[in-house]
Amino acid sequence: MTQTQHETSTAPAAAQQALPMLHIKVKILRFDPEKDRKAHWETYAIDAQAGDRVLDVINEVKWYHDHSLTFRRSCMHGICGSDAMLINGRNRLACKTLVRDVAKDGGTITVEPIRGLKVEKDLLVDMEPFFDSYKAIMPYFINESPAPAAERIQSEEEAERMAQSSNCILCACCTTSCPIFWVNGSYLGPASIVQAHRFIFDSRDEATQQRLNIMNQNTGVWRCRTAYNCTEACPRDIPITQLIEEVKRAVMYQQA
Amino acid sequence: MQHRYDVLVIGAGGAGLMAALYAAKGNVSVACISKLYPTRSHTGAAQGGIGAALGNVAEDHWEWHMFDTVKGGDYLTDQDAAEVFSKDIIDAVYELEHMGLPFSRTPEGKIAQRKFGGHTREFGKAAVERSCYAKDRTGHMILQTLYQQNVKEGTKFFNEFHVTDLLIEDGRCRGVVAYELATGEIHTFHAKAVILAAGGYGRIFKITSNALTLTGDLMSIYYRKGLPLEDMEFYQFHPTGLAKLGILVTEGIRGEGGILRNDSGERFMERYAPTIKDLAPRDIVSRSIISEIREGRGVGRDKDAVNIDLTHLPREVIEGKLAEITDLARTYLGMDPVKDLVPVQPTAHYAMGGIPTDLNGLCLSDGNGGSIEGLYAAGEQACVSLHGANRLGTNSLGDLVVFGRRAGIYAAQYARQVEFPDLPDDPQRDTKDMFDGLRSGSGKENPALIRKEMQESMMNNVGIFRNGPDMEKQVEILKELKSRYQDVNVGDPSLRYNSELIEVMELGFMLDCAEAMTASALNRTESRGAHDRADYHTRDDVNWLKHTMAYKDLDRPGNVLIGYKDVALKGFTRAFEPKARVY
Amino acid sequence: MLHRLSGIAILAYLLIHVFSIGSFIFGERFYMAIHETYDWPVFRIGLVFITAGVVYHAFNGLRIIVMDFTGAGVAYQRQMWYAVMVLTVISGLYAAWTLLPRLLGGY
Amino acid sequence: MIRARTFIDAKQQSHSNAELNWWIFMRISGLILVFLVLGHIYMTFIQVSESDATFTAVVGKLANPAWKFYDWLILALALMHGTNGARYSIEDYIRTRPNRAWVKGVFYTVVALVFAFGTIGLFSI
Ligand SMILES: Cc1cc2nc3c(=O)[nH]c(=O)nc-3n(C[C@H](O)[C@H](O)[C@H](O)COP(=O)(O)OP(=O)(O)OC[C@H]3O[C@@H](n4cnc5c(N)ncnc54)[C@H](O)[C@@H]3O)c2cc1C
Ligand code: HEM
Ligand code: SF4
Ligand code: F3S
Ligand code: FES
Repeated sequence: MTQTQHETSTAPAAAQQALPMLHIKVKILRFDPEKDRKAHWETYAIDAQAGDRVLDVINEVKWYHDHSLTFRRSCMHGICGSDAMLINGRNRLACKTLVRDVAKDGGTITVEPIRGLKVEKDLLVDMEPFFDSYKAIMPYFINESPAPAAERIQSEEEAERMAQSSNCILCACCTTSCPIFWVNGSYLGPASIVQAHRFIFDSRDEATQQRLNIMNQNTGVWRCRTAYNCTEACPRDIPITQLIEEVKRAVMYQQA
Repeated sequence: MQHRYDVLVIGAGGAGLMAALYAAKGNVSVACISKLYPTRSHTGAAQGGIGAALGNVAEDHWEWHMFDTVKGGDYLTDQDAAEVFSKDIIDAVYELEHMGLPFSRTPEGKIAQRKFGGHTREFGKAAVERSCYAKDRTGHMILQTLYQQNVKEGTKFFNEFHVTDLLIEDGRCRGVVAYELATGEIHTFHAKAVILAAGGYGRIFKITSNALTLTGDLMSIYYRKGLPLEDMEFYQFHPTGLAKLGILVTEGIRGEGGILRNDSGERFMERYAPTIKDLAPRDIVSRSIISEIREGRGVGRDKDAVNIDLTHLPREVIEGKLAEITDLARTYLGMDPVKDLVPVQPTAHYAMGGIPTDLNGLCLSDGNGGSIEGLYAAGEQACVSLHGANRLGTNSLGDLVVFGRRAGIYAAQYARQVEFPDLPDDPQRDTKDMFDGLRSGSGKENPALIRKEMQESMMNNVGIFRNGPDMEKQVEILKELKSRYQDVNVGDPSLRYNSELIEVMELGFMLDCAEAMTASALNRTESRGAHDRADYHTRDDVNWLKHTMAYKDLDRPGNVLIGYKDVALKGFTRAFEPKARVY
Repeated sequence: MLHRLSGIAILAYLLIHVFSIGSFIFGERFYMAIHETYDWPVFRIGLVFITAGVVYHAFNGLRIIVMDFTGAGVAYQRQMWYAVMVLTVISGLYAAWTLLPRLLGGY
Repeated sequence: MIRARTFIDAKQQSHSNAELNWWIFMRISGLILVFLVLGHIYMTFIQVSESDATFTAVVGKLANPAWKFYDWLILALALMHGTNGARYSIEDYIRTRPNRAWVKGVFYTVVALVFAFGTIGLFSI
C-alpha cells in the first residue's frame, strides 16, 4: 500500500481531496507453472478512482505490489483485443471495463483467466488453439479473376453486409464464453464463424462455396446451440449469434 | 536455437505485414517476428483513413497531395520521398482493395473518401476529399486484411518474440537475436536481409494515444550501435485526446463541427486562428490548448483540459458518423457527447523521426549516404522523411503501405542476389549481457517509478512547448534516471512468460529514445512544425533546413553527438519552394 | 443449456415410459405392478418436473426454430425466452395443482 | 482450404451434409412433436390421471388403429429426435474417440431395443 500512497502524493493536495478514492480489493487467480501445481487466489488492496479501468488496477498491482503478475495488454482502449479476462464472472476486456461498473467502495473485483484455453501463467492463456481455428476457416479474401485497374465496385449496401463481422478484434471473449467450446475445443467457435461470415457475405469473394463447406462440417456452425453467451461477451457489440444464424441459413439454402 | 530465413521482418503492424507480403512475392523465404500477435499491433487503432488522390469524390491529383505533404511537413519533408509516396499510394490503396479490404463506398460503389486536415486542392485553395476510409476503423481493417493475406501466403510468424539485438558487423546486417516470451529461450535468426518495422515510442510521454507496447525497441537497439536516429525532435501531439487517458478523439470530430471551449465557454480558437478556427493544423491547435491551460483557463479537476462541444450537432451525426468516439466517451468518461461537453487535452501521438532510410527503405548509417547493407526499415519507426517536421493526418497509414511495400520488394531483391553472410562469433552475447545486467541489479529502484518520472518529465520539459532551460534540465533528469535504472532488479526469476523482464527491458529502450529526442530538440534552435521553442520562436530556413542525426556517444554515456543530413528540396519531376506556412 | 438438460431428461423419461407402457405385453399384472410404483410421491413430484421440462423444451425448441429461420427471432430472443419461462412455470404449477390433491389425498 | 494431414482431417473435410440434414430434421421433428407430445400429455395425463391409465383403458384406446399410429409416430419421432439430441451431447462431452465410440454404441443399442419393444407392444395388442 505504501507505493499507492506514493502514487497519489505527487498530485496536488487540492486534487487529492476533490477525488474520492475507492478502496477496493482485487482478487486474482494466480498460477505460476514453475512453482505452482494448482492455481490459487491472491487478494490485493488497491485505491482506485471510479473511472479507472480494471486494467489500470491490474497494472497498479503489477507495478507496485507484485511485479511477477502476468497478463497481456497493449492498446488500453479496447481495440487490440489483448486483455480478455473473466472479471466478476463475465468475459470482458479489462481496459474496457471501469471500476465503478464492477465494484463499490470496499468491494472486491475478481479476475480470472478466460476459460477453455490452457492457462500458461496467471491471466495469460495459450492462444494458439484459438488462432488455429481462425486459420481453419480460410480467413482471407479470395478472388482469382484479374483485378481491374482501379477498385472492384461494390454497392454501399453490399459493403454494409460486412460491417458487423469485420469489426471483430479477435479477442476471444466470445469463444471462451461458449459452453460448447468449454467442453469441446474442436468446435471452431463463434469468433471463427464471425470471421467466416465476413467473407461469406463479401460480394467480391469467390470462395463462398468452399467457406460454406467448412461451416457445414461437424466442427462448424451446427455445433452452436444458440446459447448467446458469445453475444453477451463481445466487447465490440457484434450480434454474434445472429451472424451465426445467418451463416446456418446460408449453408442450408446453399445446399438445398 | 537458430533459425535461417532469406528475409526477416521485425514487427507485424501495417508496415511489417506489408513488407512481409511483398517480400514473400519475391520468391524468398520470409519470417516475421513480432512481440505481439499481429492483430494486436497498434496500426489497428488508427481511425481516420488513408490519404490517396483517387479523385473518387472530387477532382484530385498526386501533385496536390505531394504539395500538401511537403507544406504540412514545414518543408523539412524530403520532396523525392513525397513524390514517390503521392504516386505510389494510389496503386497501393487499389491493391489493398484487391486484397479484400472492406472500404466504405460511394453511391457509385467506389472507395469512399472524406476531407481531412491539411489536404487541399490546387495547392492549398480548399479542402479536398482524399482520405479513403473504412468507417472509423480504417487502421483496424488494414491490419486485419494484411494479416489475412499473410496467412494466405503462409508467412512464418514468430509471435511474442521480442527482438533484443541486431547483428551488424562491418556495415552488413546478418540477422537478429530474439527472446521468446513463452519459454525464456534466446533465439538467433540468421538472415540475408532484415526489415525493421517495430512502430513508435509514444510511451515515453505521460499522456499518449500509443499502446503500452510502443516503446521504441528497435530504434534504441539501432542507436545503441552508434548508428543515427533522424529528426527525433519532431514528435506530433494530437490536440484532442480524452482527458487523462490520452485516447484519441479523431480529427473528424472537428471536421463535423465540434468546437473547442475553455472554462468560461469561450471559443478560444477564434483568437489563435481567426479564419479557420478549430480546423487549424494539429500543431497549432495543440499549442493553443496548452496556452489556455497554462493561463488558467482549463477545465476539469486539475484544470488541465479544455472541452470539446458537440451539443449543437444533431444526434444522428454524433451517433452515426462519430460512433466510435461517442462510444469511447461513454465508456471511459461516462459522458454523452449528445448533451455533455467532453474534456480533451493534447496527447503524444506520432514520431516523425526514427531510423533514417533511403527511398527503398535501406537504413542509413550517417548523413552522407552511408548505409547498412541488408538492413531495411519502414513504418512509424523509420524516417524516410516523408513527414518532415509535422505529419498530416492519413499520411501515416499511407507511409506504412507505400514504404513497407518498397522495403519488402527491395529486401527480397537483395536477398536473391547474395549469399548468407557469416554470423558473428557469439551472436547472443550482448543480449545475454543485457539480461544478466537486468537480473543482477541491486533492486533498490522500482522500474515503474522510473518510468513514471520519465513520462511526466518528458511531458513537461520536451512536450508541446519547449525551451532551452527546461530541456537542459531534462538532459540531467534523464541522466539521473538512467543511473537509477542500473539499480533496478528483475525480481521474477521465472523463464516462462516473464513479463517483468520485458517491461524493464522496454524501459531501458525508452530512456534511450527520450535521450535522443531531448538532445536533438535542445540542439535545434528554431521553431518548425511540431518543434516549438519559446526561446527561438521562428523558423530559420537559413541555418536549419536540414535533418538532425543523433548518435549515441559510445565513449561518454549520456551524451549525444549531433550530425546533419540534407533535405531533398526537389522531387523527381516537381519541386516546391519553402514558403511561410499559413493556412 | 437448460434446453439440453430438459431434452436429455425427457429422453430418459421417454425410455422408461415406453418400457412401462410397453410392459403390458407381459400381461396385466406386471403392468399394474409397475404402475403401482408410480404412486410413490417421488414419482408424482418427478412428473411435475417432467411436465415442466417438456413444456420448456417444447417452447424453447419453438423459440430456437424461430431464431434459426427469422432475423426477428434473434432480435427478440430474450423476450421470447422470458415467455418460455413463464409458460413453463405456469404449466408446471398447473401440473402440480392437478397432481397435488391426488398426491395428498390418494385417489 | 487447410490441407488435411490425417485421415480424420480428411474425413472431416470431405463434404457431407449429414450435420445439416440432422439439424433440419431436429427442427421439423420438433415442430411435429409439439403437437403430438403436448396433445399426448394433455389427453393421457392432465385429462385423466396417470393412475386411471389402467390396463383396460389403455388397451381400449389402442384398439383404434389411428391411435396406434399416433402413438407409434410419437415413439419414432421422439426417439429419433431425442437420440440425435443425445448424440450432440455425447460428441460435446466425450472427447476421446474410443470412449465416444463405445458410449454411442451402448446408447444406440438401448434405444433400438426400446424402440423395438415399444413397437412390438403397440402392434401386438
Ligand atoms: C490512436 C491512433 C490513431 C491513428 N490514426 C491514424 C489515421 O487515421 N491515419 C493515419 O494515417 N495514421 C494514423 N495513426 C498513425 C498510425 O496508425 C501509426 O503510425 C502506424 O500504425 C504505425 O504502424 P507500424 O506498422 O509502424 O507500427 P505498429 O502497428 O505499431 O506495429 C509495431 C509492431 O512491431 C512489433 N514490435 C515492436 N517492438 C518489437 C520488438 N522488440 N520485437 C519484435 N517485435 C516488435 C509489435 O509487435 C508490432 O507488431 C494513428 C495512430 C494512433 C496511435
Ligand atoms: C415437444 C416438442 C419438441 C420440440 C419443439 C423440440 C425441439 C428441439 C430442437 C429445435 C432441438 C435442437 C436444439 C439445437 O439444435 O440447439 C432439440 C434438441 C433436443 N431435443 Fe427436442 N424437441 C421436442 C421434443 C423432444 C422430446 C420429446 C425429446 C426426448 C425424447 C427431446 C430431446 C431432445 C434432446 C436430447 C435434444 C438435444 C439438446 C442439445 O444437445 O442441446 N426433444 N429439440
Ligand atoms: S466476435 Fe467479439 S468477442 Fe469474439 S473475438 Fe471478435 S471481437 Fe472478440
Ligand atoms: S455461446 Fe456458443 S453455442 Fe452458439 S450462440 Fe454463442 S456460439
Ligand atoms: S489492451 Fe487492447 S483491448 Fe484491452
